[in-house]
This record gives sequence, C-alpha cells and structure tokens, in this order.
Amino acid sequence: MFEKYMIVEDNLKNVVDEGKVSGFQFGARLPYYRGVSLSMLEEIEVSVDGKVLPQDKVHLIVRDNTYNLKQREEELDDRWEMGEVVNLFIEKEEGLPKGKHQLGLKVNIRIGYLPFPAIRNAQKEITIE
Amino acid sequence: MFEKYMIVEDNLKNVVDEGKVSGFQFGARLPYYRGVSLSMLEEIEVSVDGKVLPQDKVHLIVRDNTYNLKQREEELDDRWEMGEVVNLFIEKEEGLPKGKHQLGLKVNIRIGYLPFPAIRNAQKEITIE
Amino acid sequence: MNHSIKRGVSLYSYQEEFFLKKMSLEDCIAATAATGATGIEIVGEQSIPGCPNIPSDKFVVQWFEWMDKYNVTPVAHDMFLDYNKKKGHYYTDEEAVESFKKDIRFAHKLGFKIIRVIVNTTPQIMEKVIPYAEDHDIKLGIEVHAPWHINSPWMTRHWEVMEKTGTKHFGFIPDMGGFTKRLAMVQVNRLIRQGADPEIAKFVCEQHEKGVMAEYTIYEVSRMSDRRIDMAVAELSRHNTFANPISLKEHMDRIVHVHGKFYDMTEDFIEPSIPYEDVINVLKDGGYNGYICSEYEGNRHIQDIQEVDSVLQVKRHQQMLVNYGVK
Amino acid sequence: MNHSIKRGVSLYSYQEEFFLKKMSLEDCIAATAATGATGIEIVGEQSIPGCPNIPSDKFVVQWFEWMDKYNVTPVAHDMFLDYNKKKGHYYTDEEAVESFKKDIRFAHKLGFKIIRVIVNTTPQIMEKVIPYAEDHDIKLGIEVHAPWHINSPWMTRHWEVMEKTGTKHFGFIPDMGGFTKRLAMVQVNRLIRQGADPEIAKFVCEQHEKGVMAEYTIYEVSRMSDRRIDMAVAELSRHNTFANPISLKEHMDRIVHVHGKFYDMTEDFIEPSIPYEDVINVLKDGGYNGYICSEYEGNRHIQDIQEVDSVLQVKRHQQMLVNYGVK
Ligand SMILES: [Mn+2]
Ligand SMILES: [Mn+2]
Repeated sequence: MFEKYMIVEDNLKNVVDEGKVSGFQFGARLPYYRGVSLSMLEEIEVSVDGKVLPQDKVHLIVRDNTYNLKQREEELDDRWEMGEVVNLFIEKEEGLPKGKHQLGLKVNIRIGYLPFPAIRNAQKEITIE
Repeated sequence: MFEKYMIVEDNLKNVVDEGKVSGFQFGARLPYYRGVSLSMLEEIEVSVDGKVLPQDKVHLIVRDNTYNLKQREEELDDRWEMGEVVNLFIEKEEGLPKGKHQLGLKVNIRIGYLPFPAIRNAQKEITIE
Repeated sequence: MNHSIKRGVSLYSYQEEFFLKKMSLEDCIAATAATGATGIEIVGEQSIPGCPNIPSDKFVVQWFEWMDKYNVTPVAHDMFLDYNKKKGHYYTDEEAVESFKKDIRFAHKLGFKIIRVIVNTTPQIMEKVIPYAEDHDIKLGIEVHAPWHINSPWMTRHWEVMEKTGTKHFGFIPDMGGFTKRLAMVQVNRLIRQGADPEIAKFVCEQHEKGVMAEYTIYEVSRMSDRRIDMAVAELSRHNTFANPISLKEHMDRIVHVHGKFYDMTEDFIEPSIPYEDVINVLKDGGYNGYICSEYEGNRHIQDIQEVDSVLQVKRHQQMLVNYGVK
Repeated sequence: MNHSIKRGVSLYSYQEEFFLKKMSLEDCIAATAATGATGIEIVGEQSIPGCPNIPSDKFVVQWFEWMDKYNVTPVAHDMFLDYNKKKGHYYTDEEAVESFKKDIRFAHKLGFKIIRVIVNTTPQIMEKVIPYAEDHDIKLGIEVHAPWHINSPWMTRHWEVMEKTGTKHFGFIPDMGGFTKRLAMVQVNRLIRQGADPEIAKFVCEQHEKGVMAEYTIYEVSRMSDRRIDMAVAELSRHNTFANPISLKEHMDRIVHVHGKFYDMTEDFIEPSIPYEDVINVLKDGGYNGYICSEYEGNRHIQDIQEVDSVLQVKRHQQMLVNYGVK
C-alpha cells in the first residue's frame, strides 16, 4: 500500500557540507496507513542503480531531528507520522553523479499484529541536476 | 489407518497352474474403515524386494470373482468390504524364490470427500516355504 | 428448557475389532447395549456388506431381532457420496440423487430415522433429494465436522436450503471434534513416533489451546523447521478446530443428531481435547432431544504400538455422558 | 425489536487523500458530516500526530469545535498494541497495559466512548485493563476481523473474559469483511495486474462464492500452477472469510460497534462482496443500537492505476446503509 508515494523526488539533491558534497537526500513517506515510532522501522534500505547502500550511512531527518540506524532503533517516542514527508540523507562521497539514476527504497516495518515483517518497495527514476 | 493389517501372510503361496508356477498370491485387507466398490481402487501396487511389479499383472480375487486392472476400474457393484481378506494374485514366471522377501503393498483409494487420493502403504518381511 | 438427550453408539467406534473380525455386528450391538445406550448408528458401508444395496430379507429379520433382543433402536445411517466412483467420470446431479436415494431406501428398510449426510454433498443435491427423504420420513443431517463450523460458508449454503424449503427433514449433525480445545495427545504422539520434534509439538499444542490462529502457528513452525513431519504437527491445529459451543444455540431447532467424537478417554471419564460439559450444557439449554452417539476415533493413532480396546473406550465415553446429565 | 442503528464514518476511509494531504482532518470530518452520518471514528495514530500522547489543549479545543460545527460526535478510537515496539524486546503484560491505558486516556480526552481493540491483544491483558476502561466509561471492543469469526477460538477466549468479569465495558466489534461472500474484484484485479492468471482467478472466485473450503481451492490451484502470484489469489479465499450473519445473534448484547468494511461501491449503492442487507437485518432484529462506521479499504487496490475518490465511495456506502434502513 502507498508504494507509489514512498519516494518524494521534490526534496532530491546532493548535500553540500563545508564546501564538500557529503551525500544525497530525498523525501520519503512511510508506506502505511498510520504513523509509527521510529523504533518500529526494522529496516530502511536505499539503493542506487541496483546497488544497495550501507544501512549505517542512512540517516532519517524527522522534523528537527536526525537519527542514524542505532538512534532509530532506540527511539520510542518520536514518530514518522502518516503521510509525513521526512528526508533520508545518505552519506556518500561526492553524492550522486549528475543525470538519471534508478533510486530504490525498501522499508520494513515491525508491526504488532502481523507475524511477519511488512516490507514495501519503491523504485523511481530520478535525475540529479 | 489399518496399514499394519493390510498384508495377510496366511494366504501367501506360489500358485501352481497346470503343473507350472504361474505367480504368487497373498491376502490383503483394504486399509479403510468402510468397504468400497472396486472402481474406487485407483491403484494396487505390489512390490517385492524393492521392485514394483507391473500393474497389469495384479489380479484381485474377491470371493468367487477375479478382476484384473481394467475389470476393477469398471466394477461399480462388487465391493472390497471392510476388514474382508481378499487375495491378490500376481502373475510371475516361477513365482517367488524360496526364502525371505520384503513384500510391499500400496493401495490408492479414490474417495469422494477427499480432494487428494488416499494412499496407504504396508511392508512386510515374508517367507516362501 | 426440557431436554431429553439420549445416548447411542456409532458402531464405527468398534472399527478396530470389527475390521479384524474379533467382533461381529451382533457383538457391536451387544457392546452398545451393555453401556446402557439405546441408540445404534452405523456407517452402512462398514457394517453391512453390499450397502447401500438392500440387504437380504433374512438379514433384515435378524437385524430387528437384534434390536429387540438388546433393547436398542436404529438411529442413524452414515451415507457417502462418491461422485468419482467411476474413474474419469463425475456424477451428474441425477446420478448423485439416485445414489443418495439408494441410501434412503437402505436406511428406511433397517428402521433408521436419520441419515448422516457426508460433507461433500452439495446444497443443490440436498434440495433435489429432500422430498424423497420427507416421503420416507427420514431426517437428513449434514455433518458439521472439523474444520467446518456450523456457520462456515459451506454450511451456510446448506442452511439456505433449509430456510428456503422450510423442511423438517434437513438439519445439522455437529461432530464434537469441531470443539477441539486441546489437540488430542494420541494424534500428536503418533506424529512424534513418526519423527516430529517433541518441542515443536509442545509449542503447537500450547498455541492451539491459547486459541492462536492456526495460520500463525504454521508460520512459526515453518521458521523452526523445514521437516514435513513437523509441518504435519502444525497442520493439526488447522484441521482440528474449535468454535464457541454457543454457536449451536441459534441452530438448535435444526440439530437432528450429534456425533460424540472422541480420541482417548481417561480413567476419570474425561476426553481431554473436547469440553464435553460445555457443549452438552448448550444442547440441554437449547432443549435438544436427539441422540449423542459415541464415535471413537482413537484406534488409528495407537494401533501401531498397542492393542486397541474400543469397548472400554466407548464404555468410558458413555459414562462421561451420564456424568454430564445425559441419562 | 426496536433498533436505532446509527451511521458513522471511520476517517480511515479517507486515507488516500489524507496521506497525500489533499484532505485535512477537518476536511475528513466535513466529508463525513456531508453524508448525514453523525459518528466519527478515527485510527488515532493516523489522524492525530503523537497519538496516543494527549494532544495539545489547543488541539482539543479545536476538536470539539469541529464536533459542534459539523454536528457529529466522537464514537470510536482504534488503538494498536505493538508488543515488539522495542527491537528484541516483547512487552511484559505490565508494559502492554500501560500502553493500552495511554490509548484510554487519549480516547477519553477526545470524547470517544468506544475503543477498537486490535486483534493481537491477549485476553489476560483485557482482564487487566477493563477496570481502567470502566473508570473512564469507555467500552472496549475486540475487532472481529476476517479471517476470525465471532466464535473463533481466540474470540472465544475473549468471550470467556467477558463472561468471567460480567463487565459492560468489553464486547465485540464485528468487521463486515468477515462476511465476504464474494471476493472483492478490486483485490482480484490488482493481483491479475501483477501477473495472476485470469482463468485461475475466475476459478477461485467461483469456489469462494460456492462456499468451498479455502484449503480445497488452494490445493486445486497448487495443481494448476506453481507461480506464487496464482497462489496469492487462492489465498484470498482463506483470508477474506464468510460466516453466516446469524452467528452474531447470540452475541448481540455484546456488540458495541460495527466496522462497515467495504472495497468498492457500485453506482447502485451495492458492495458486491458483502451481503450488507442480511447482516443489517440480523443487527436490526437483535436490537442493535450502536454505530455502523463506513470503513473504505479499496484505495490500496486501485491506487496504482487510477485516482482514488474516497469521498464518493463513502457517500455511496452511507447511501447503502440508508437504503437498508439505517437512518
Ligand atoms: Mn462424525
Ligand atoms: Mn475494521
């Protein structure tokens, strides 16, 4: 459900930090009909052009706070709300080269009433200007 | 169910016909809690020492009548009753050699209320005198 | 509500001894009578060779002599409908109805008032055969056997026929196995003898008793083991279902008969898998006045390791019924 | 029996537009009011950020202003219990109860009288939390959602808690999806778009409508195809269950609320999968006087190929309820 709305290109860009490109970011929505505490995000997997990027390079920016993998696992209070566009920042030297890329996002949510994980995938062709 | 009672050794013997051994026979019970018309016998498979004997050599002797494979398929009236010991006669030149053998019997019954066939297997070590 | 539930025995219960010819048909009837039960149920194709062909006059005379001698009465004949009796051919509705009518004539000849209708009989066949059953004053009961429950989709289609025709000659026969609160240990233990992991079996039993949906248990077991025998244990939870006994209440007027399914009676007259007292209370409160017929089905789970004593099992089951107020 | 069934809408129905921020919370409330419905149900964790934390006073004031402005009343809040919220840790009963109590306080603050209890909540947790619900005069209803039915083993364990405590604050919330007579075409068609064989899909739909046990259909399909997508179609029959609506009768006094699940309304105000008229008649006959809240769940099956119009869907659903006598 909501897979086609997961990747939000509007926020796509390479991120410049102290003059250097530190990585890239894009917007994302949780593919679920309710919000969840960040601790319920079993996995956020980003891939570019078929290559899966390391989990520990993926940071979740929710409103004013940034969470890495470990911080997400322990965050019981802050939530990724339903329909909320958060930003995913992925550390990557030199960011993404200009031009077209296949961006993949897989979100795995640990849900109380399901005995198996809820895994949802989205793919989008994006363009870095 | 009733697998352990399927093979009835008491009736085991090589059969002599006009001075020659035409095959061997043994007693058998239907592994089911009710009798069935012979047409419901999808398969009666006899094996000796691991080797499956040809279906068209297996004859079912029910009271006064003998039925080969084709005849069984078409027999809607005559029945292999519950607990009834019938004889299975298997055409085999020279019959079974004297001594011990591993006798196998597989019965596959086509039952109305089951979507899959009811297959029951029995193995018994038997001795030809 | 006044109830006058009666006790009977399905001779299916003695299948082990009958199969091995340790007990004759008369012996089965005698064993039933010895428990104080008054009703006889048979699986016709088990007990009477040639069924559903009408037995010989000689046999029919003998049959009623036995009924008199043992002070029992014919209650129910369990029919089957083998649509695929002829290889490669599936009964037309007409052939199915003709087959069913044979069973009605068979039952009628031997004094049975009820026919257990096998679950694979379709509602459209029921509609076609009801007038014949009415003419013979025989009540047809579709057996509600686990994993069906009385409000299952298939049972609802039969219920729609009951509603549509308004007949008094078509109803339900709940089988007590549809109230399996705890998996039967004789069944579980047989699978353990066949190689199932006892720890997984314990888990499955616990989950089943907790009422956890079988799908979940099957999924969990599939992650614990890739062995088919362990999956078979998990599948027990799917096939040996439980439903709240009060589900019978709304259908009480249509319950024509009850199969007293059981697997292994304790010395204290308890069937550990099935809350008999709860179901009997629901039947009593609803004014049920038909039979509960013992239906022992434990032999197949123990015959590989011990001698089966169906007579003792049925005796204990009957005593349990008495203990719960069934005279 | 006098009935006064009332109409409401679960804002869950507008999830497509709410997700994309095409509709605000107020827009959803307004859309509900425009149908003539008077009840508001929410999935708190969807509609109100931070749920189940108590919202700001400012929000609470706004909330009740909306209730007044649109002439609607808060009816139910749908809670969740994420036992595994913390990775590698499973809630103790105490933690679960604390979590549940937060939802009770949340619901109470916003004027909800009923809480939908998610199915994975255990009976022992229910027993521990009931007094708190009683103190807040909030009725807890365990949702009876397909593939469970009201007499399922798990539901029976909850029923045992109801019987044991005698409380008026714990009952059932049947979801109309548990009366799926025909598989929803939007669901089937989505799987066909994902590659399922249309002939196999047609077979599965026919078998489901005939009431054939899902096990049999799944087995037959496994012999027709080894493709997972075809098995997924067969599995629809297992998960989208039907039960005879009269199964609700015996539990009528404990039905606190009803989820009006639907997948795709026709222009003639029919939901083809679910016999709404039959279920509503059972509720009426039983004197049910709670709400039926529209719960549109079709968006996820069509969002890939068309624009979703939840407002129109809910309007049609509400008209259907009116047509069947729910004022
Ligand atoms: Mn039975
Ligand atoms: Mn619902």
